[in-house]
Amino acid sequence: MLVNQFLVLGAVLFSIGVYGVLARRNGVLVLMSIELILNAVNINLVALGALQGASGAVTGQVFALFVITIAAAEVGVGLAIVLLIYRNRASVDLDEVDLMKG
Amino acid sequence: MAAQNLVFAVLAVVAVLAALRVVTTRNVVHAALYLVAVLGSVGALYVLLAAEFLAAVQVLIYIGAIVVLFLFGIMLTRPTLGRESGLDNDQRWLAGITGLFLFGVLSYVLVEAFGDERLPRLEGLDREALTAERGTGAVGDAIFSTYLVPFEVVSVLLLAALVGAIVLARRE
Amino acid sequence: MESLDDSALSLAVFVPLVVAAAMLLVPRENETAHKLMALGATLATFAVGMLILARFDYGASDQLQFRVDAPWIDVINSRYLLGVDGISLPLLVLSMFVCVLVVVYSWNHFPEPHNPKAFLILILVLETGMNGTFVAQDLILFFVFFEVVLLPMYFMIGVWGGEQRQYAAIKFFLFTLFGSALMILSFLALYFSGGQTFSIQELVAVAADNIPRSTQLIIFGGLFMGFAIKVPMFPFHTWLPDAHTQAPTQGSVILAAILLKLGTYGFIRIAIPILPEAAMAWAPVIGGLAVVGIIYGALGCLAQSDMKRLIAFSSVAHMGFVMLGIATLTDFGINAAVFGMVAHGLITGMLFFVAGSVKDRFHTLELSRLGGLLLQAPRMGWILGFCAMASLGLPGLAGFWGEFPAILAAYSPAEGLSEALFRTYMVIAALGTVLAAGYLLWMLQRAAFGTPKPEFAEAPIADMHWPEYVAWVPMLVLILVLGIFPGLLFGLTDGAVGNALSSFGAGG
Amino acid sequence: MLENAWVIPTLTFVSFWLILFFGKRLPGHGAEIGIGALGLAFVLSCVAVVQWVDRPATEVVPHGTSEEVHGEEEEEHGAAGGQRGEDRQVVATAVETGGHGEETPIRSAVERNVTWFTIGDVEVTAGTAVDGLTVVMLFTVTLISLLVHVFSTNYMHGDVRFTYFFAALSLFTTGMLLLVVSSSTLQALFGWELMGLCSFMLIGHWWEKAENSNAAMKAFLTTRTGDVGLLVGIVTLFFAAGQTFDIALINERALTGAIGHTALVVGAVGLFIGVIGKSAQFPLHTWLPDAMAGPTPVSALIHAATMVVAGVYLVARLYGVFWEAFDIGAGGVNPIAVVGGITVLIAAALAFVQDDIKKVLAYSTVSQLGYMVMALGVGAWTAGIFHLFTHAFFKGLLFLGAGSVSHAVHSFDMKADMGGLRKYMPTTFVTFLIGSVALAGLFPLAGFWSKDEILVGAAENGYPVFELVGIVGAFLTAAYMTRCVYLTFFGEYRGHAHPHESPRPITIPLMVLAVFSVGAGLLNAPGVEKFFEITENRVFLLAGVEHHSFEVFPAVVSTVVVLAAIAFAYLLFFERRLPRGLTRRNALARSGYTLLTNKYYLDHLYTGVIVGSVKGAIARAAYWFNQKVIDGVVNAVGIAARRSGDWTYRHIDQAVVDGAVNGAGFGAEGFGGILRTIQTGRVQQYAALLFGAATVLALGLIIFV
Repeated sequence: MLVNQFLVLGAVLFSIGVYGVLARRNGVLVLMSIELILNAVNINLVALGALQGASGAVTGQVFALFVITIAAAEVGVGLAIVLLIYRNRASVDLDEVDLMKG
Repeated sequence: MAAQNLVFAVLAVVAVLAALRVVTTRNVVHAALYLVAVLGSVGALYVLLAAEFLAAVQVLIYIGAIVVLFLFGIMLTRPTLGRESGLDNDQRWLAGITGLFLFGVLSYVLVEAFGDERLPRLEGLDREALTAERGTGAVGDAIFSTYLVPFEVVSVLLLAALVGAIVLARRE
Repeated sequence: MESLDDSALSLAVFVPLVVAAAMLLVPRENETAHKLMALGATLATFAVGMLILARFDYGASDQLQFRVDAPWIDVINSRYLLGVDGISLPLLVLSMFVCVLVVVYSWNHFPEPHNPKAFLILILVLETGMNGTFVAQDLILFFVFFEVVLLPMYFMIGVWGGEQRQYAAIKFFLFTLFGSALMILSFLALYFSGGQTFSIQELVAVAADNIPRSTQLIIFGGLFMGFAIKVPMFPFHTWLPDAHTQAPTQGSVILAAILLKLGTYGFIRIAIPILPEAAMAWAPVIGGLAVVGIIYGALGCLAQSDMKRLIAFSSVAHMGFVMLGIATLTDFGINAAVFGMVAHGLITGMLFFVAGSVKDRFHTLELSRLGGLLLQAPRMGWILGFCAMASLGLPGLAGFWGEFPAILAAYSPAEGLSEALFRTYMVIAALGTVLAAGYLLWMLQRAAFGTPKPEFAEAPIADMHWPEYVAWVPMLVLILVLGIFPGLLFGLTDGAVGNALSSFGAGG
Repeated sequence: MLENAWVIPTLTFVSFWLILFFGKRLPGHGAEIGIGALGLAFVLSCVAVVQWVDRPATEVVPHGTSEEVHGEEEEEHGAAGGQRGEDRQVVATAVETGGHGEETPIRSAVERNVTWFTIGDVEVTAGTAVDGLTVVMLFTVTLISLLVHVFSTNYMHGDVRFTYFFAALSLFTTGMLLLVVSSSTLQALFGWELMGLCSFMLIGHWWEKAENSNAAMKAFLTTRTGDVGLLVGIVTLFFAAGQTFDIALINERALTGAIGHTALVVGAVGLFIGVIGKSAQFPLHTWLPDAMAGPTPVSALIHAATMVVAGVYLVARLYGVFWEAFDIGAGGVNPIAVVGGITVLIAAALAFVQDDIKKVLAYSTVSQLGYMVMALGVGAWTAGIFHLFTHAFFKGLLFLGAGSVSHAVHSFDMKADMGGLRKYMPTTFVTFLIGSVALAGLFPLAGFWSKDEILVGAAENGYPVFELVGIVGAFLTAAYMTRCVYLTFFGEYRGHAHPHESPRPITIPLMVLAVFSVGAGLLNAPGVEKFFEITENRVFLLAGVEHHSFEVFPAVVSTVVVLAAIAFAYLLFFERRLPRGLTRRNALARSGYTLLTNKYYLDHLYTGVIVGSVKGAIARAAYWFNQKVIDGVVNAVGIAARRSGDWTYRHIDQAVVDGAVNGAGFGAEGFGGILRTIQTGRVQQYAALLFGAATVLALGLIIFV
């Protein structure tokens, strides 16, 4: 199997994730798209790890694990924030959240 | 050899289509379910790359915990059931263009860099050597030896995120 | 006593900072505690100064004494180098002396909004910055202290200033920052071309010969910008009148007495010894700007209606004389410059003190509304007269020894400088003294002589009270003593100046 | 006393501080400290004079022009102590000026220096150098100052700042004494400027009124303008004479040709500009008449006897420099003499048209100063100094007399408030008369001897033009003094106060000065030559300055001229005010009148043309010229400076320089505004920008790297 197969797949998922983050209005959907991006990264990690032979594979997997845990933490906090936005504005539409306007 | 490529192709197609649906569907719950599909196919890919522990964790944590969390999130923010209008904002086309442009650049770079490198063949090794070498045991050893400090840091991070989430979402 | 020797300078620099930190803990209400701590800090520093003065080996006033050499930032090979010699000692002692008097003066003279805690802390931080600049022998250390001085002065003008204090404070800050940005570039250029070191002593030894002349000129240009803005020299002076008119009295006194000297000190300590060829090339330009500064400052004074702004422009003129002294690159010139710095510090410091007291009593410094000060507050009137006389360079008072040797030096500058050009500078500078007499006496006539305007005729104007006496008498005595016995200071600075000019080998 | 002459200036300096701090509390409000100090100083000066007179004349100086004298001193071969003449052997040193070459042993100056400070390798010294000239000046200054102190105790009685006045007087005397004894030009500059300060304080004594402080400022600024030249002169001579301020050394080097000619000329011109400013010579004299705004004792002390002659003293002290620079020995014309001459004439003319008694005396002082400067200019060194010496007495007497008169009638205006005061104030009248006659230069009195010597000196040294100027000056002086005396003391009393003789503290100084005005002249009378002997010093011997003792013919000429002047002035008043002239029964006038009538037809054209024109057009023109042009120029410079100050401040400073600075500030703000539109606050747009930029960067990286 070509390593590029996995890397290109990762790139596709990554691009779709980016599209999702930029285009989606709903806070939760944006978080989901972030999950997509993180998965793309994981694929790359594991694939390149595998390419390096045994020790590389282990490193790849360990890092993928760390990414997953961080993703979990991130989703936890992200959703808490989205919940707060919802509670203050009764909607999760990100377009309205522009308090930081210059 | 061909079987692996075939399995990969199937999984890749499923993952890509599901991902596309996640970002384009009008129904938030559907998006979550499509996410499950993507995560499942990625987990399968890990198995293909001989990273079973990771596949297990992927399925267990990602699909089991994170997507469920999303569902809770969706439930709590009570969107209108069924199809929602206008989930995308006005800069959809700009996002699309950036996505494609990004994909173009990434793929060009990857093809340029890793042209035809092949993954090492695994069939030769027997099962025990494989698991001892890169299986769950090896990963476990690695975590608690060379990567002990990052492991502790990540645990602290999780704790902090936990406390943070609680504080944020607390109802006065 | 040996241990005391090498820690003396560090004490001199950091005692005010330590006490300032301690004052942070004391609550704002009990002001007397703050005043006592501030006074204690300045007096302690002054005591250290006196100790240094006592133990200073006057014979070897050209070598650096009380040397401190400790590792500081190793990666860029910048060391915690301190040392004091004939040139920096008088300025160091002057800075300590003025700070003590300023704290005494502000015993019950705190400007609006009334916050003695913050005000005194800022004064102490200022003192640390000033003392540090005068003793730093490492370019980076010098730069750090050079910038430390900026912040407290910005707040002093910005918070306690007059009506347009924001504009003046920001202008002061940006102007000096712009200068020091160019200065740090030159320091870096020196670092890289001068053999990877920031120590001034090593740079003096090594830099002169292995930096090609063209780069020397550019580096000197950067240093010139940094120091000229601080002096201030002619085209970069517009921040000074604004800063002075808006600053509170104490701020103006410190600004005039010490901060202006950082620029000229920088020229003498850093720019000239390290880059002699460039100094030689730049000297006519500096001389020209200095002389224009003298005339321009005088004309500026003639056009003023506000007393403080007039005094500010007069210090532009005075620093013109100091810079003319430096531009001649001769023994006379640099000695005159150092003496001029000390004398100007004392005299203009006094003028601002008096202006501050007049503002406290009359709440205005508009010369058209003032008048008859000699009738209402005779002692203060006479002190204003005394300082005006000292400021216009009357022989017998300190001001004269700042100007006369500079004119003397301008007659025959170092070899390589065109004598005709410097002699024209000399004549113009001599004319400057007449203009100085003109605007100062004109100010004195309008403020002190004549009868008080009806507006203040019956206002209860109190003559001087004790904080003013205690703050002013030492300065007046010093102005008189230095005027009659200039040898006190020339003896001290002469050796060090010879050393600084050794790279020229110029007689002059 | 010669060695520690520095005691005298310190004495008055200490008295200044004592009066300043303790004056108010003393019963006499500080006056007694001042008088005590000055009395002591006067006594010390007398001791110095006596010590100097019987100082053995040991130093031998070869008499001749500077070129061929090689400069280092001859060793003293045992000339007989004391007597100067008998054993002088004639050394045939050929001298172009035709002077008889001979080795004249003189008294050497007593110099005592201490190092003041060192810069580089130059050690600047300060100290005292006492020689004949110094001793004479010490004596004059302390005497006049003492008398003025006594005079002011009564004159200034009840003044609001009595103590301050005496403090300023002491400080002023310190300044003058410091100048007189100083051995270095830099130290002299100290005394010079200290006097400038005190004259500022004293002229502006009653500074409540604006015109007083204006006058004070004008005096200070004009002298200060002169001082620019002085500064340049001192600096030039410092470097030219091999980095030394020492006067004796500078003179020595100037005379032995060690200083380049151009440097010498620049130095001399610089110094002379300072002298013009200080001694109120032609272009810068406008401040002296205005300085009469100060109290009269001040005018007497400062603007008659001491400060204004400081300039003349400086020229005399540094005579070697001037002698070489302007080549005085060669006769013809030189700047000093020209300026002196012009000042003599225009000042004398101006004195005619003044109504204020002090203004008349002020212009007469300017004119007499012109005389002294002209004397020095024509090479008559001793005559100039002698005139300075005598002038101090009779001009001090005249000013104090004017003070006494004004004290009685409370005004200075001769025409309006005076006249016929001889009946009410006999002593003041007699002393004032003696003073004016001495000033005019009639036979037995001081003015005659000194003025005559100047005329002789001018004639002998090849300056005939200036001799004529001297004679015309004498004529005019006599004329306006007669007018002044006439208007003040003769005729009927026009004022409405009831004048009475001034009390004793005022009249005593008048009498003392009167005695000196009479006796001082005899000091250098033909047989005596004492003054010349005292003031003989190295400089003018080295330079080959010729001293010409008294000659009868010029003396007769000047006496006739002065008598004619008095007669004409008297005749003039008589003629115009016919009735009043007749009623005056006065012996002197009648005899002058009869003398004139029989020469009347011969001189009618002369009086009509010269006296008429001088009194009429030229005087008024001079006055107009003086007030409008010179004062105009001075004021114009002030206003121009003010206006150019305004213009430069408003346009260059605010608009251009500040504009650029503020411009930078506003520019930054504007650009900031543009950038603000990108901050929409919507997170996703930021993300879009982020990713877009990242990809563009990546692309760039790929293509170029």
